[in-house]
Amino acid sequence: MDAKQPGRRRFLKSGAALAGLAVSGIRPAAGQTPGASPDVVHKERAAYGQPSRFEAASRIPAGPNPGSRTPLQDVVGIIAANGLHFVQSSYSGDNIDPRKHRLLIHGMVHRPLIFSLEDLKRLPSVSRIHFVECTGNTSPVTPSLTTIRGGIGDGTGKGSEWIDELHQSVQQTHGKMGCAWYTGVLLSVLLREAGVKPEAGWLLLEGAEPGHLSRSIPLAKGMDDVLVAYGQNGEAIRPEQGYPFRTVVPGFEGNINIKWLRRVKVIDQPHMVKEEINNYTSLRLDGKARWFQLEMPVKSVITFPSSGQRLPGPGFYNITGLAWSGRGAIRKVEVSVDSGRTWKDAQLEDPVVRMAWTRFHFPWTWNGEATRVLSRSTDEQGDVQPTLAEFSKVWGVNLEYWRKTTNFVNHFNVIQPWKINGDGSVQNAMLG
Amino acid sequence: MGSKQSSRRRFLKGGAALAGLAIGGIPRAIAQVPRVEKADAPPGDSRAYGHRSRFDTSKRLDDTHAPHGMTTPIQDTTGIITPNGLHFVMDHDHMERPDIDPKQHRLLIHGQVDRPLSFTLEELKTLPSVSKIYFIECNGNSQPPRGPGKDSVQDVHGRISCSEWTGVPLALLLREAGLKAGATWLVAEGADAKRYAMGIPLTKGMEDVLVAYGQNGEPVRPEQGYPLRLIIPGFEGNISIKWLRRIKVVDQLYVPRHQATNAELMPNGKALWFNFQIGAKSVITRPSGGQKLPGPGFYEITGLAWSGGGAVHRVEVSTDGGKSWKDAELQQPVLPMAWTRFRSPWTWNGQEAVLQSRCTDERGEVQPTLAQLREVWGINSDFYFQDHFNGIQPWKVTPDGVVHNALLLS
Amino acid sequence: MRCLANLLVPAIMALSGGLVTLAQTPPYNVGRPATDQEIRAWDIAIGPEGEELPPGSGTSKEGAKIYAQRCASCHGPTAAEGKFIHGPLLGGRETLTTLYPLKTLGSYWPFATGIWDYIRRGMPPGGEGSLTTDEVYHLTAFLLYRNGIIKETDVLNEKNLPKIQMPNRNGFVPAKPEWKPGEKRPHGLYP
Amino acid sequence: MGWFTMHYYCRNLLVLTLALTGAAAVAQGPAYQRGRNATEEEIRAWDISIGPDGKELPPGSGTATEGAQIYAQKCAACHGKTGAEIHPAKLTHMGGAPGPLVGGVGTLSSSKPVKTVGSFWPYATILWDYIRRGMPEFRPGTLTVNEVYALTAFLLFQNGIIKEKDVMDANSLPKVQMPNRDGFVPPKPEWKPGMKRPLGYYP
Repeated sequence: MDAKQPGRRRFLKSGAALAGLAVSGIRPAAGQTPGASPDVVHKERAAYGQPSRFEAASRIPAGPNPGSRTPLQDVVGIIAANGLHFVQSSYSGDNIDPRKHRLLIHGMVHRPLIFSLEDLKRLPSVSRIHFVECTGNTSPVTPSLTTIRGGIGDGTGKGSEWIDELHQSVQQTHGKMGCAWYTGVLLSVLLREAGVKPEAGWLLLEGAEPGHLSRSIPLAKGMDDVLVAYGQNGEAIRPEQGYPFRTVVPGFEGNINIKWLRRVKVIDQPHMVKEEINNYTSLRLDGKARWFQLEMPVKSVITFPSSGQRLPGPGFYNITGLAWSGRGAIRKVEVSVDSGRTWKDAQLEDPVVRMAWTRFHFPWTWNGEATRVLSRSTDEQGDVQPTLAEFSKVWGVNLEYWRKTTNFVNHFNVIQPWKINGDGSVQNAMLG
Repeated sequence: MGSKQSSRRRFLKGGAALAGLAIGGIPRAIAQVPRVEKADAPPGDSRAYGHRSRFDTSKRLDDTHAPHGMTTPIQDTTGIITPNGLHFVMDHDHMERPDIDPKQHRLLIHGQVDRPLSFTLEELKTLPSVSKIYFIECNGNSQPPRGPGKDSVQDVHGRISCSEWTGVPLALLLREAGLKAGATWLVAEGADAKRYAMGIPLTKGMEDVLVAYGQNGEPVRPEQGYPLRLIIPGFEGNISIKWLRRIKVVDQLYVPRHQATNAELMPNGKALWFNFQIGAKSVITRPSGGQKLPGPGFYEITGLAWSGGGAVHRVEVSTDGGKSWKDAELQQPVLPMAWTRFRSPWTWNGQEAVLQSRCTDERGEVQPTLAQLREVWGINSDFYFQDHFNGIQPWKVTPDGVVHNALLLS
Repeated sequence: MRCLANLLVPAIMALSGGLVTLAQTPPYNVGRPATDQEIRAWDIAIGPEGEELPPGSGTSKEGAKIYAQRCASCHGPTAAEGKFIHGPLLGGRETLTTLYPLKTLGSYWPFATGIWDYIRRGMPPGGEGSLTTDEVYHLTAFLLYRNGIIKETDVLNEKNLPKIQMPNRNGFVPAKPEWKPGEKRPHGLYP
Repeated sequence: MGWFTMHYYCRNLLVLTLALTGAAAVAQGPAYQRGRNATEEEIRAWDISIGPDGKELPPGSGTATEGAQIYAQKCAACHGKTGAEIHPAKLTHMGGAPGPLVGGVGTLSSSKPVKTVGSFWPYATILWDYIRRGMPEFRPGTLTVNEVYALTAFLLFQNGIIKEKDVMDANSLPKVQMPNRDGFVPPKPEWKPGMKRPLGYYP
């Protein structure tokens, strides 16, 4: 309050003294149009600044698991602010002292090596923008709900987390992802430093947190574009994102981007750790499970207008959203404003980068009638984002399956329809 | 309310393990802002808005030139984006910054237009937007220190930052208002106590100027002009008006005070004014002044290059005091009027070395040496070291590994 | 706007791509050699062939006691309970093709080594790494026995654990995990 | 397959905006119908920018004599008694004392140039604009219109540009010829996109 007093006091003083004079136009009284003179605060010389107190954008819990989701409806551009980047892990990372933290590279190498953070910073570095998306982002069923809602096989049919919810916001449906500029050393540089032996075929990446989450990735990927990143959007990686360094495995499932990286073991075959079996496989109707899906599929979502928002009235609106693919660059995004009957190309905002968010824009004049708006992306591989019907066909199920099953399907990338009601309110219309 | 209720219920149902965390739904009241619940997080709870590591001590420093300014730790910056919390601050003329409620804030466009218009923030957000990465540099950045003292790259060159800015092109708004024939200049004005104002050529305003509400994916920070800031790519930073509240279209040059009094004097007594554009420039950020190399061996030399005139075309690095130069690697993407990260491998033999970088932009402008600048401006004249200094910055590595600023004016 | 692509010159480029193995000297000589001891202390990942399993042994009977003390509060007294976010550890066979599939060690996991690895790595939450090697063998034996995969009297050790045939060993596609960049898939997803 | 082979898809996203480039006046109607029309009253209340020909100057007047009294009360504490002093107080945004407002003529080409209202400022209207906009330092906007005219007159008089009894108003102020009016290059500021400059800098 102290900070605000002088400004307000001054304002009242001068306002009274100058009432009626032309000069008072410099400081129109509060409530006058076209806008009141704001209060002022003494500028604190914050060594590290914070957002405006008027801003409410915040992450929300991502479900019963610790973690939180990015407010995609508030994100502008193609970067998720570090403070709003989704988190899907229980470990805070707060207590890892970078001076003590080490990275071990061993296994099928000629020279097992240990690197400190300072060592990594001496090596050739790169900065790249990439999305990281949770494998289960947008899935109608989450692993936890599988058990919470009758996953034991009680047949209650309470399978879907959101698919029958009209009011699920885009943060809730799609918020388990972020996109950031990462800076670090290419893993290939470290592997060459250690000297990979010919029989190697895979890598095991492991974190330093309790439980040491680990995942296996193909060596070919590790030699291609995997980063050991110590920078995120210009500053040190955040603790919850893996401080002091993490792997960024462009386009691969979020959980493979191991945080708090402490070890890379060069191996000849995958290690089949728990996460590779239980959490990140997709069980098909024939009882077989698809594993090591690795790449996130092509996907897009409209962030404005989206569920929970409201259009104040007919007129012009800039439809905007995000598209991305784990399999390369986005080539095309189409938008339909008539419930999927016709599609038109949206504008893609430069730069369009492989395995990064691509912002799209679509100018639209709303006539005030109820409709649905949808977006459909195509990536450089030619993969096209499917409708729920197309997705279901590939899986050999009917739409009811998604409402009822407790089988969580990862890599769920169907087109997201938002319903605009006549009163301007917007709802999730995934199922109708 | 229904959605809030059900999702909260659902969350709590699954949330036995999280007992103790206060989860409250706060629906947002105003139109067009999504109705979502948010964690009612106590201060310090990083679930709603994350914090950085307590071991990460990188911070802005008080600007030695300005009592309200703060410099960006560009020696710690990775890539080409400055984190919002570390963006440099340099305000002209205000001891205080406005504490603006975005719902009350308006942008007025008037003057030589057919339709004077007043915009709310929400109205601006429904218009076509763009996101662009641009640097903002104070025109007083990089003044060489006089005598020994503060010589870190942050102290000397820290009045620059680079962000992804999102907003509406000013050209779109001007077109919406309808320009009258004869319009040639703009006056842009902030909502700060002194209504800081600057003149801008209309041609630039119609080219690439942004009315920005987003900075690196979130709202523009208060000290950067929340809720609206003008971004004038490649121009000296003081023209990118913060807390933007007014654009007046005029038919002749208006000379706001700072543009007259801050004009740079030349040796003949004439002043160079409206010298908007930042020149071709670069600086090595690692290794740089005040840092220490642990010992001989491999090091990546890295730094930043930029130009107000477009994209960086080339950066050369010299490790032998300027005797020989070799091309540095440029980080993609190389964007116009944005930082370009350059990198060059170097193996230090443990002996004294002088490291320098030299930028060439797409127009062919080459970053000059101090000697070249002196030649242009007259020998023995040093009073021009006020603004737009873009001389090559040499760093001297002594055999003990300590790095010193080798560009000191006596 | 201008887009300058592929301006990238070099140093790293020359190193990138390909799986060529290098026996030559390290290019940068940054980082220090790791000792065998350091590697042993950190290398907790157990592959399907169990090469990394430390010597030790365990039985289901001993495992039952440890389970009751340290695991039952979350996983239930019999391990067949699915409590909160923990699914049951037993049962679920024949459910994989239904609307309500139940993934357990017995119905889903392809390798027994994964059980050993995960217990040592991640259990119990909050006390990760506090179990002794033998305790991990005991608990693994207990869970395999409760799933009907080994007998109650079987003694599990580093040699026989990798040889255990799990019921769902062949329940995954592709049989051998592989990754081909740019492989064509319907809608970008594998069914 | 890696990053290095990546291709950027370059598009002119802002087809719309680019088409607008150039300062040509457009007669068409607005494209988006966002924002509401501002009233003349609103504009008057906000429009504090004074151009060189003083169109926006409000009615009112003042003389150096009147200005001297106001100056003594509200300005001298920082700027010194006559306006020619350099006060030790560290109050300005640059952290040093405010520069002198008076004197300095003939110093601009010396090694110690002194930029003052008299020696440097090209238009008298800037002085009026800035006093109203930004002065006094901690109470900007508190001066009346007549006080601003009076202070402007006082500083012009102190610099020997007008006489003590001259009345400054919306009519007379823009006509004041400032000594350094032609001290700027280029005489008419221009900006040309892509202009190349020697050494990144034009002297």
